[in-house]
Amino acid sequence: MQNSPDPALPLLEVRGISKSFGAVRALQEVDFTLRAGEIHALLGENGAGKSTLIKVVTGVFPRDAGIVRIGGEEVAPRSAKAALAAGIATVYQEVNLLPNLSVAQNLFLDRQPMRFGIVREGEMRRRAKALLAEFGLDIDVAAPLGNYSVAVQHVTAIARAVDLSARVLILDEPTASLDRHEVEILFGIMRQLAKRGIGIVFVSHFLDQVYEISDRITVLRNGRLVGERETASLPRLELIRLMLGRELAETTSARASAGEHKVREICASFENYGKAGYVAPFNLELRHGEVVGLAGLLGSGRTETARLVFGAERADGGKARVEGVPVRLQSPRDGVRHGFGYCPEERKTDGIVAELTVRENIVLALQAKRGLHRPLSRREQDEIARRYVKMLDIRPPDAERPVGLLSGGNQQKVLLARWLATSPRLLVLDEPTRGIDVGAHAEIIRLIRELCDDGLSLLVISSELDEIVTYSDRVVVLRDRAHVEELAGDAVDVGNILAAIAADSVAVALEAHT
Amino acid sequence: AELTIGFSQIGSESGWRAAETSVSKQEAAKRKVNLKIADAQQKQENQIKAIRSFIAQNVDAIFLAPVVSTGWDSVLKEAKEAKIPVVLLDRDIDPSGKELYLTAVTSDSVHEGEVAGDWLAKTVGAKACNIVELQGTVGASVATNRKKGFDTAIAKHANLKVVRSQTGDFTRAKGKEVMESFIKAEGGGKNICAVYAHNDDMMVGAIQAMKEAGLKPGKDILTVSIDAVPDIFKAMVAGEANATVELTPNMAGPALDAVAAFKGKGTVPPKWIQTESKLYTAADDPQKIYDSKKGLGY
Amino acid sequence: MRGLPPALITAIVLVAGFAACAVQFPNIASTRVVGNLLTDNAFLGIVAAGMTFVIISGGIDLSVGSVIGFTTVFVALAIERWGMPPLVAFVAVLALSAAFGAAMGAVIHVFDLPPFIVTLAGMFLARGASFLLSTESIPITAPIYSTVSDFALRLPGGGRLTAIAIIMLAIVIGGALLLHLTRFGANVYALGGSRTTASLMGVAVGKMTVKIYMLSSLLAGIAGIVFSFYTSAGYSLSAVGVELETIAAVVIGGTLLTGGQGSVIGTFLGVLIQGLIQTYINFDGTLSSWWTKIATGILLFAFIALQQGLVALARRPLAKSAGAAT
Amino acid sequence: MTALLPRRGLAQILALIVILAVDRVVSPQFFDLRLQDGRLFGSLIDVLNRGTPVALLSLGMVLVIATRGIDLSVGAVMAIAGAIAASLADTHSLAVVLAAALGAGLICGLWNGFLVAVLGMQPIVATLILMVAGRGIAQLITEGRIVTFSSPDLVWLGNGSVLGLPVPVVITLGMLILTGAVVRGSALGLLIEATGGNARASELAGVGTRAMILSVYVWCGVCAALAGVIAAADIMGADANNAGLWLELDAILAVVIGGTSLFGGRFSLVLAVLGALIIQTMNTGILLSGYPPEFNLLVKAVVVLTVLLLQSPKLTGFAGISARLRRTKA
Ligand SMILES: Nc1ncnc2c1ncn2[C@@H]1O[C@H](COP(=O)(O)OP(=O)(O)OP(=O)(O)O)[C@@H](O)[C@H]1O
Ligand SMILES: Nc1ncnc2c1ncn2[C@@H]1O[C@H](COP(=O)(O)OP(=O)(O)OP(=O)(O)O)[C@@H](O)[C@H]1O
Ligand SMILES: [Mg+2]
Ligand SMILES: [Mg+2]
Repeated sequence: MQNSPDPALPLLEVRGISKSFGAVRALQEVDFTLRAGEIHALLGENGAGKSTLIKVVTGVFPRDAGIVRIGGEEVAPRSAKAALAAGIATVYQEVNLLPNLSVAQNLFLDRQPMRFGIVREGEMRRRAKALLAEFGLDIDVAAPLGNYSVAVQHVTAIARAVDLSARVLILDEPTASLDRHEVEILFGIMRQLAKRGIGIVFVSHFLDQVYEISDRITVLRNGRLVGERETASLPRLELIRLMLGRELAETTSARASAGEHKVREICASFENYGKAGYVAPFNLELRHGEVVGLAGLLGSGRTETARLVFGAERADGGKARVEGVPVRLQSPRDGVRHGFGYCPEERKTDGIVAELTVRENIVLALQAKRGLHRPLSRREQDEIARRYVKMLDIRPPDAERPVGLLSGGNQQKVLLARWLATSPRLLVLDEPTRGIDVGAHAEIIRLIRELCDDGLSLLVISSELDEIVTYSDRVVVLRDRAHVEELAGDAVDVGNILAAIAADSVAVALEAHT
Repeated sequence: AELTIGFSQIGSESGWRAAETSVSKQEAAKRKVNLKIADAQQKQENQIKAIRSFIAQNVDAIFLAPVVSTGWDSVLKEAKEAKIPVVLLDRDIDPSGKELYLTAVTSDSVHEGEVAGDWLAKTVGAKACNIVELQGTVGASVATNRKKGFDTAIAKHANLKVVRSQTGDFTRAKGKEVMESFIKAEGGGKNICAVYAHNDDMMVGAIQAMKEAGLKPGKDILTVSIDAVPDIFKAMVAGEANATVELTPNMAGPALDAVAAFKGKGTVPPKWIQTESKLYTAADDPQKIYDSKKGLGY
Repeated sequence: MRGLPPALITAIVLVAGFAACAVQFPNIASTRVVGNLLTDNAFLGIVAAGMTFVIISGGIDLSVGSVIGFTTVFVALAIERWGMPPLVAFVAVLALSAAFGAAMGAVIHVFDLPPFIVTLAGMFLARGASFLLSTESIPITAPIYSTVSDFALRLPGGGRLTAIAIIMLAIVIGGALLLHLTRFGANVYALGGSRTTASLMGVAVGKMTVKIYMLSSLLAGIAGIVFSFYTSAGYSLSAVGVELETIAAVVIGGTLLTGGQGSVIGTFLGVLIQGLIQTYINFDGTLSSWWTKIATGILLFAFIALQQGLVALARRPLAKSAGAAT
Repeated sequence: MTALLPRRGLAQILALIVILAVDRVVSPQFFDLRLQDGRLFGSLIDVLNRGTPVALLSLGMVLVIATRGIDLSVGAVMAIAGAIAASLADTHSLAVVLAAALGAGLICGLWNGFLVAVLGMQPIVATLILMVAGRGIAQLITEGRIVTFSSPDLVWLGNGSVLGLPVPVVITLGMLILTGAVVRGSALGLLIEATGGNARASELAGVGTRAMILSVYVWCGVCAALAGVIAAADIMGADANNAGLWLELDAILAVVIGGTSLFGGRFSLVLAVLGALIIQTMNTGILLSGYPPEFNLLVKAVVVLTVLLLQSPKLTGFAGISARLRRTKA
């Protein structure tokens, strides 16, 4: 803050913004002020209106009322391009880059280095490489972006926005799919930018990160502004109360008493299961009433393991058994038939059917499982939808809304509901809490435990080691697409996991020394 | 040696066209000529491609049934350079290309329209007569010419008037549909005295439409059309059609003879071998004609 | 697909097909036939180049065949009846067709309507307009026409590289450069990836849409002029159904109809494959009308299936080598 | 049953009314109806009757499009089915004729579905193959001629009447109800919409997307075959070269006018059929108007654009109305 050039003058000033979608009032007279050189966290529950506020400010959505000033001057951008021109660079919540273009093209789209009307491809790649290097990423920038994981895509999106060197940088949940290391790099860069006098808006559901990086906090609830505070003077519990409008029964700290050495029955087991070029053969036992966590760095093969287990990918060797009976898992249908469920990490492309309603999305897997001839009646569908909307607190509680119109976190809950509705025996969750607010986060973890108590077997992938440690009975650590270690009982803690993940790099480092 | 002749046929868009193709094959077989037929699927580009590939194969002569009258100059020049004689079948091309082909075996489609018009004028006499016209495909030269000829013929008779004219795309289905709406638009058909169709197929469809509307084609409403395909004779036998103007499917016969004479003795044929546009009415023993035409591949 | 670019696969398919045809009809392997292939498909190559841009951007343009028809009629009338100098007529008709394309693009963008249907209406409109101009075919006798159609570079072996073939090759090369080397080209791919995302990334989606359809119609106009050179005439029914042939050529050339991927060179190869199918059938010369259609269908299937097979093959070794590494 | 009811069909209904009104202006006797030989007779009946082939095609097409596909071969399939029906009509019973013709349509649909769902070809080229070859097959059956028949049973299918309505109209209505019952009575509709909306996600949710895709092409083939039989029965002959020519475009147009997106997802059977009626109402109007045929295409272009603009969400008037409607429903 002390570095900001002119703290008196707000860089970005938003006054009385309102926005409705049909009957939904997403924003009501929201004010927001961003000073030059500050990092300002924008917080709120899922569906509170954070992304909408951002989109209204950057002209993606037309606003119903209110004004936006940049450097004291009133602006009314009517497209993202106009917002860019006005000095606002944005990373929107869902990765908004083009998977079919190369990484370099994505970074420099519409501002490629040119000579005589021709794009200087070599120069562009060189600059792209340099830019990504700042973020600790060393990849082939000529390859299509779609070849890379969400994390890489997210970093690319951030790098692009940062490189636009605007006066205002808006980051909507940039850290949702990043691991610790990458988050550190990002924060380093954010601090540098802030020093240069750039104002940064930061949205996140990770409160630790918020306290680590932000100078001030603005909280939205149900589309209304509920407070703007200095981060330093806002205790954590107070912040949560502001966001939720109630106290949170904070119970997510201690590990559940999972280690009671009760011998549980095996639900599914995999022996020498693997696929060449995908993930190395592994052994895995999943028991009823038990949570197995998969930990590892980005690209370590966690998603791949999950897909093999569920049947979304065919193994080329090894055996799978369900309740002791050998089975073939050739397709998701097989998985579903055996009572498996799978919440994929990329909810936009692999999860939701945006155009269909919340109700239809929730009943989809159940219906597919029952088959064509036994359609769920509309009454049953309504009933199921109502139950899960209530149970997971999906907002707005309108089962007839197209799911694509829900906020990101609420979409994630719909996906969870889809699989719970099938009463599975094994549920594979790939980053289930990504983009989910504190309240719902606690709720989901509580739910995972409850499900376990009911005998469900869970395989959970999460980049948040604290979280994994909280609910896992066992943790499998992956590295370079192979299962390298399995921790159980008291061995399950963050330190051990980190050690297992890092073992390799330590070894490599040692090798390099000798 | 046996002659090899390449024939660029338009397509098989109608029964008449199919008959022309099969009659051509028969005529070629009769004369022991090796006839290569390339079907252009109604596209000029394909015809040009076909002619080029005939040239590349060095055939002895090329028959061309041009889909449109213009646009043949450069490809026919190539044929001329390669010293391959070209004979036009069924349709003529633009006058500027006269020296590019050996001869044209065609009927005169303007004349066909005139024959049809004259017959109608004669049959109606001095009585006032509202005519509805089923045109061929918009833009097709045959349609334009048959309309032109018919219009010329009836222009001389103030009592004859074309009250409605729509395209039936030369097909039965469209002929029927268009006729249905003509009937609706003209007081249930009471105001219509005659139908003129640019081909028999449309007329066959129109006859069905009239019957379904409770009218008696051939009696309440006169019919005259062109082509003389077998089915129109069937209708004549049933008293449901009055007249048709023949377009013979045997264009290849005279053409083959002309080429043989030219190749053999160097006889240069006349520039235009016109086929007869003969009028058939119920007085011409339609049953017999039907039987004789039935096997020709219509 | 990562290993071999789709255009290369199309090239392999073309060469294999050509070799197979040449085995059966040795005459096919001559510069004459190759020259003919280029000349006869010149107009198709030109429209297909434009269509490639449209399809990569995630759209489709059904109006191109009608625009060709309209252009030939307009040019013929302008030169023969209205006494315009040919070059003036060309400029006029190109301006008209470009404006027509721009209008379609604008309607698509502003009213958020599906391109398939907007350009279908465009197809009716352009064809209808050419009927209004003239339903008869009009021969063009201007001297420039005979000059251009007589011009040809002789190839060794009796083949001819005609003026229109040269125009087509130039446009294909120009199109490829435009698509791969310019900002415009990158934006075309961006639109095909996702319109909303492209717009969020700051691409002026509306302007791009207008420009892309304008380009397509402009090239269709040029194709129309080439067609009028090809036939020395203007005719309202010319190039009926060409839109589907064009789309097939583009897709055979490895462009995804869903947008975002493809190349002009691939399209050019796709056009040649279609020309080769036609040539083969003409050389055979024994096929009846119906067998011609069936054979065209079978060959089309064979080429596409071969291509799909190659694509699958191209993917596999990659997985294997990656597997070997672990 | 949601999508069976024209919940969002206001724009389409309005368009139909406007076009009907225009038809009334160009042809004052447009609404006249009379009974003749036990069947209704008048332009309105013509609209229904002539609209049947496209309406039937659009019933299959709308499902294909809902899965993000397209079927260009329907016109050719019509020709094949018509050719088969016509060549068997005078020697076999109606049941055999129908079985053979519809069976052929089913095989054509299987072929298309195989190419798209199993070989993974892009639908537009996959079906282009049959569009080209299919007409050839039809002509092969008829040997290029128009095969006529006189079997009264088959002729009745084209020209008969039930309760005053032409048989083709009754058949189409029956097919609409049947399709609706199958699609909305089972889970098919939901699964098709899910497949079209996001195939990857649906597959992961356990939906057999391949089976969905295969089945819609099969149904599309059957519908096209039925349309082909009716078209042949109508003119008492099979015209392989012209039957169904370019009707695929009309069918697609009908589906889009019916509000189904070419990018798949939500569909409505009723509105697709309504789209077919809108097209036919326009065509019949053109025929009745007495304008020279050179104008046909221009009129068609203008009408199509107008109807689409009416539906455009960007046109405020309409957005307002439909939004208000939705709100009252909610
Ligand atoms: N395009 C849209 N149409 C209709 N409603 C929308 C649209 N976009 C958002 N909404 C609604 O507006 C509200 C605010 O959503 P928004 O995406 O801004 O939430 P958020 O605070 O970003 O939540 P999250 O943390 O889950 O991302 C939600 O109720 C959502 O359903
Ligand atoms: N840092 C990276 N650099 C290069 N490629 C990467 C990187 N991270 C991931 N990838 C690639 O992205 C693809 C997807 O990664 P994958 O889904 O296997 O990661 P993961 O272990 O599931 O991690 P997460 O679920 O956290 O994303 C893989 O092809 C991988 O090679
Ligand atoms: Mg959000
Ligand atoms: Mg992953």
